[in-house]
Amino acid sequence: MKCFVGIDLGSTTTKAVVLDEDGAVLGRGITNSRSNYDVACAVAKGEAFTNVRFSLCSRALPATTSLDSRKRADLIVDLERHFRLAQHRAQLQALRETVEEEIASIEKFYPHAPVKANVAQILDAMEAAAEPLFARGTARRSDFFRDIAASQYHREATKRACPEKLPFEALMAVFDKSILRSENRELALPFERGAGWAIEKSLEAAGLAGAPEADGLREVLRKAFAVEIEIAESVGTGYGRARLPFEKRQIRSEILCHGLGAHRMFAGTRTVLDIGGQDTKAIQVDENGIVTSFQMNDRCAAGCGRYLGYIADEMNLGLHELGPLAQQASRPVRITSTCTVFAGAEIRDRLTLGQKREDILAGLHRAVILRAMSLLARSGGISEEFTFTGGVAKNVTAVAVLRDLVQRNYGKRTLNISPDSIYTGALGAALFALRAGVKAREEEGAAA
Amino acid sequence: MDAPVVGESLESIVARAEDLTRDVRLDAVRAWKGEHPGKKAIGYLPVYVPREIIHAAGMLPVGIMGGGDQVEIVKGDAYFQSYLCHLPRSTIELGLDGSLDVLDGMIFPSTCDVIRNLSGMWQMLFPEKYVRYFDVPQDFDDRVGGEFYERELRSLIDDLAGLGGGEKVTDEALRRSIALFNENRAHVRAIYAARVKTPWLVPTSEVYLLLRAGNVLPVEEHNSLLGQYLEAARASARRPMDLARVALRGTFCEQPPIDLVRTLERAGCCIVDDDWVLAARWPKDDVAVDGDPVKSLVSAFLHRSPECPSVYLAEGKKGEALVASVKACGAEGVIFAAPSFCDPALLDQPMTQAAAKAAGIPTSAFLYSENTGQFQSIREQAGTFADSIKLS
Amino acid sequence: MTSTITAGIDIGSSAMKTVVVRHGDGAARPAILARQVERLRHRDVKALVDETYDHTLEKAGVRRDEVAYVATTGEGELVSFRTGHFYGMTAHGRGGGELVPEARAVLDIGALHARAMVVDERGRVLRYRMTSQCASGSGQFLESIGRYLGVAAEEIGPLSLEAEKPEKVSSICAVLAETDVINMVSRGIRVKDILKGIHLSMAGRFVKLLEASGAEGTVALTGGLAADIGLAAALREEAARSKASLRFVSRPEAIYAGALGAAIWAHHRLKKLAALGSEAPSP
Amino acid sequence: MATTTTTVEQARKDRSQDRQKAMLADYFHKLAIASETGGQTVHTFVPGNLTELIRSFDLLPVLPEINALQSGMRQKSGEYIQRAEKMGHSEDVCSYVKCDLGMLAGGNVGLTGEPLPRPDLLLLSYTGCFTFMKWFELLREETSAPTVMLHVPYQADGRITESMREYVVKQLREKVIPALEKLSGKKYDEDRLRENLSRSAAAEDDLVFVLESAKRVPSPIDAYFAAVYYVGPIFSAFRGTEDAVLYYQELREEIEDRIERGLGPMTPDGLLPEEKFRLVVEGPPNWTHFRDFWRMFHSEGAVIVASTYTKVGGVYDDGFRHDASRPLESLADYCMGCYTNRSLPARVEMIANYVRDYAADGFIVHSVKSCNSFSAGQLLMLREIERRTGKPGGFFESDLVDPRYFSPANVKNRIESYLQMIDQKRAGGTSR
Repeated sequence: MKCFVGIDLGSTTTKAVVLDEDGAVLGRGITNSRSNYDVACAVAKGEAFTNVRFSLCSRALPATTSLDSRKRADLIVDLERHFRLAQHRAQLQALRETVEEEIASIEKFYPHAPVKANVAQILDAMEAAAEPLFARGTARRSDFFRDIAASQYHREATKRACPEKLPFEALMAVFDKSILRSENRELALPFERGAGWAIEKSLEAAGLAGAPEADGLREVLRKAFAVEIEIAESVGTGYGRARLPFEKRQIRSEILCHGLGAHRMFAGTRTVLDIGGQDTKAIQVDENGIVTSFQMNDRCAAGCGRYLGYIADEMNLGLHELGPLAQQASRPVRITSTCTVFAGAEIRDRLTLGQKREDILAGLHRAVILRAMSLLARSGGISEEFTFTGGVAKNVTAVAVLRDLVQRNYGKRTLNISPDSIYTGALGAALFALRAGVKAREEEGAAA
Repeated sequence: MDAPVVGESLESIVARAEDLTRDVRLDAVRAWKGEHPGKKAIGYLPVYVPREIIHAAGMLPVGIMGGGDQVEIVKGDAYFQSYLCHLPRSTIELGLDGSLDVLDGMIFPSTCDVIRNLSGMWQMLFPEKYVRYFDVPQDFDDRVGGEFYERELRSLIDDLAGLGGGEKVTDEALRRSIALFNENRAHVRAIYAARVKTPWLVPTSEVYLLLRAGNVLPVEEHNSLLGQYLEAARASARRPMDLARVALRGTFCEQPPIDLVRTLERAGCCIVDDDWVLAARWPKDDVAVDGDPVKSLVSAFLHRSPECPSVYLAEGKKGEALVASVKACGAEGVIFAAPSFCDPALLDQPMTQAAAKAAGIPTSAFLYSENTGQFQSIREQAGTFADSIKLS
Repeated sequence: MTSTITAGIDIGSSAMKTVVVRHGDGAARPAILARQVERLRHRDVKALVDETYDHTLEKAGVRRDEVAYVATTGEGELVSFRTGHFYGMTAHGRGGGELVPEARAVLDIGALHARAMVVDERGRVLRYRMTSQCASGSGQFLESIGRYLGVAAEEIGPLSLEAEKPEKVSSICAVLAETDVINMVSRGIRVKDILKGIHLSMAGRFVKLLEASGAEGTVALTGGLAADIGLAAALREEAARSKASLRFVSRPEAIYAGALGAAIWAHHRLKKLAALGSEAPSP
Repeated sequence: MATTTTTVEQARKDRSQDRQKAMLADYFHKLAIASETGGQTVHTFVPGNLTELIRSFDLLPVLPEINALQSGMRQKSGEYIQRAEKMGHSEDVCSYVKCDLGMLAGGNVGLTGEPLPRPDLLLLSYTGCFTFMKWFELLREETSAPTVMLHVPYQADGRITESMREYVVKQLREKVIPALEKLSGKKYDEDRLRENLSRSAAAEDDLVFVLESAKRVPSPIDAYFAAVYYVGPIFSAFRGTEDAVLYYQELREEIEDRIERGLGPMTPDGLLPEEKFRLVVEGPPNWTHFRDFWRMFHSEGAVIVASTYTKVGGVYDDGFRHDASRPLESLADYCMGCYTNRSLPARVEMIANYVRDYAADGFIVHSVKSCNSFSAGQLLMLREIERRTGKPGGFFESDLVDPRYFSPANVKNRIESYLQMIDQKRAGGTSR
């Protein structure tokens, strides 16, 4: 089948959205950005196509009558989590292999410490923790292997480390050195160990393995995974767009993409706020999603998404956990500096002053939103309707603070937030790709 | 001898001063207007503003020095790039959120490019208000700069009379006002003298609050507050402490947050000389009350203004004045605390610092802004500076 | 002969350092009995402080009650059992002077700040300069970049020494600088050249600090990055480039300078207190 | 074909450019040998410079601003600024000042590679910018040269009052002229001043013609990047000279010729093939990446049709001319009329008119960290002008000569987005 792809290569995450010929969203994929843009791009695309497969699966299922809708939904959920588990194991394996290659270069700095043995045990522990991580209904700290692995490894390393005998930094050094290289490896996940295995497991989980309709289901699912997908056109955007393997005509500024993407998600949108990893954008669009004015933060990235990332890292929390924790604040502190790199110092400083973690977090969130408010004001204020996009739009506290400040400064406004808000830029890019495709076809038509 | 009878307790006086310092929304001014129906209040920014004239016009001069660390900047940053100082953004914030509505006009003296341009922004944002950019001469010759300044003062007098609610300033009224502000400056000088002699009796942070209180108080009230304070402070049982005596420079416009001043004291620095709230402290001594009062103000400005980065130094070298006052107050070192992005203060610094160095006076420098909330590195620096003075 | 034992604990933003020192009376130089450094990186500092302190005392063969004065510097509040606190540069100046007696200047390169100090023969700070509030070119920055490039802290120095075409990082903001670095990698610039580039831009700032503070001659390097041979080399290059008469010396104990300085001032205070007839509050 | 026009074009164009080059080279050489030839120099600033008066005493004006921006273009400023910061100057302050002081400390070598003279007099004509005052206070400390202050009052209410004029004229009479007499040992000769002033007026007429030629569609010139060169002589030491008169005649002829042949502007990469965007620019350029910055526009077919920076050394398109019949008064009015000495409402008015009169698609505010006089309030100006003209404004930040504050990727990203926005707006319908 023909499809149109939009890729948003951001400074922290890379997103891909796939549209079918009617502009309907077929799939979305995301991965953490890395120094190798092509890999990041490929992984995001791969994730999106996997996602396409699952939606093809659920589209295909109804063909078999025997399952009611709930059962079908469960089956897809099981299918997906088993596939993720298979993926996770493959990534762990890749990490293990990388560690074996790298460990010598670290060990030589700690000749008397049993680094190798302990790292092996840590990896075993992570292996053991894999299955429960993907059990039904477990919330994961992050969707990215790097984050999951990092926190598991850190926990295990802290347990094992002891001064002199087994230095903590020796264990961490091994991880730091290996994780990125292992991330950039081609994942060896043949169908039989990946999708094929996931199909079997999900059938088992649904208690259908031996059932008469099992073969039918197998057939349907395997077909869905086998469908041929052809990319008719793709457009790239985002910070790294200049480095994407695309030609100039296939590249659009993220401002335009976010404007169009937000318009597609909420047709009434007139103002868009996007808080990305290292820049915050305030965009005004007209009734067609065409940008009429915009403002971006100046050359210092203070108060951008990355800021919250550093804070999560500093407090050893998952990005997802920040918002909820800050919600528990009783008396938020006022934070004036939003310099990302100093955030850590400020937190430690305030913790030693005896201030509560959640109160500090609330203050930090407020600081981020305040900077966004000034950009919004610069770009011409907030008009009805107002759409909030980017990773930070998932953060409950950020959203709550934003609601409050908008209400107090601009009065009643509809605040749109899509669960897929992080894909806004990629969606806009995909729409540009679709347009280009349509245009091309018209021209062909005209030529003929 | 018997201890003097103290009217109010020291604590309550200082507490009142702190409330007035934190009164960025000008409740005190609203109260004053309530008690004086039909009277007008005129705001002014640092530095050189002839408060006597506003007072003589029957109006309340109100010192506007930004929002300190209390005002949350929501709209203000929309008007200023990150590389500009903080005072104008909090001032705009206060203007936009209505806190300054109680003022009938604003005077922007020629202190720097930012405050100068702020006057134009005010014209655009608040067209219904009286906005005056008050140019002060950089030529200090009575016949040249003096004549220009006199024309400026007289046109200000006409403006105020034109505002309604104001009276056309008579020489008599102006002389009365000058006398009152002479008294005010005398009180301030007395407090600083006491600080030099017995620093532990009049802590820096208290004096700072007392001065700031004058921004929103009628001069008559401020005079009595200052009088009461010094009396109460002298009578207090505070014991001497081993602190490093330092002079502070760079705070002539954007004011340091009170917690910064306290941080310096905690870090072991006793500030015996400074350049904050300068609008309330020039000219350095009494303005003549005889003769033409406008001309007296002119010559007071031309010849008796304290040195500050926003006035041109016609002759002599930069920093001579600093060295002189350091010697006068027996400071052991100088701390240059300039607001971030303050061109006048920061461009002056190398010159004044060199002068101090040449005179063998140790110096230390750091940046702040009116809403600085993190004092860790400032504490480290001030502490090290105090240590090094004390360990010498 | 009587001797006094003091401890110094320096809690920085990325590591805590502990030293136990014996001071003989008279001219004898203080002797370091034991020392210990622990990276913080998300660990519970308060717990770590106790664990490490006891571990260090154990190495020194000293009981807690034998320590006359526990002096802190940096985030001293985290040490519940401290006797007294000294400010960062006071401590580093003294420690640097102790480690490199001929030095009249100390460059302390910590995780967030670099401080250039001019000291007298007693290691007392005369003048200093500190890096400004933006953290690009700080140790923290180098550490996270190292992590990003998959280079262990220990390897950064040696790698940087091998650089042929160093690529300078222009950005002032550390976050944007990080992105610059990512771009460099994607442009195929070699890791060693990137690291050297970062070392050079850091060194440039530090030499500027030293010159601005009026430092001359021998400079004692202290703090976490003092051991980074790549940075030391970059410092020499930059000093030569700006024709500054600076000679950099880094001792293996450099990372303990703050803790050491605190421990030595502690001894100084003890004598003062004794003279005043009062004694130090027992730890 | 295009290539041949380009080369022909080059040939034509080079005449006025060569003349300017020669004028500069000759002048800087004069300055270099001043000490031997007994020539005396007066350091002063571009806005409100009193070149006609200075030259009427046969004194040589030196303009540190010009030196600073040329150091920027020659990639020297970074080093100079670092040096100044070592000398204790803050990262926060004006980079022109630091560049100049750093250059002085490093032997004061100018663009021709020859050393610049130390000042015999610092003429602090303090127009539109407080930092000028600090600048010369610092230079005075460095060189202990005599200093004379000319305080130019600010046009806060958008007009020049009699009191302001009287004040400036009095300072000219009683302070500046005596100082120049003392230095040169010559008496003030008003007739010579008048001659200089009438030559200025002639050159000013031609300059205005050139700048206003950009009202044509397509525009024959770039009124910002290229115009920086056009205003060179009249902003620097040449106003009131015969050289300047000739230069501007020649330049005018060249532009008239371009108009006749319907040619667009010249760029460093040759003739601009197609005018896609017409823009007005507020704010000075960045000098360290001047060509890259220019390329970011012309490579997208964007032409600057009007700019405020080309008015910092004097506003002439509002009809003001130096006037021999009232010499000191017109010098006073000139000083007070310079762009940065005008109130923000007046600046908004001016730019809004440019957007209208030059049929611009939008306007750009290039906000430089160094210049508070320009930058403070620009964000309000941006909104006000958008409101008045209905045209989109773009806002980019960098600096004058501090290379650390120009991040090409960053600026390019914004310019691209801005132009794509205008483009999409014009193509309006195509989106659904």
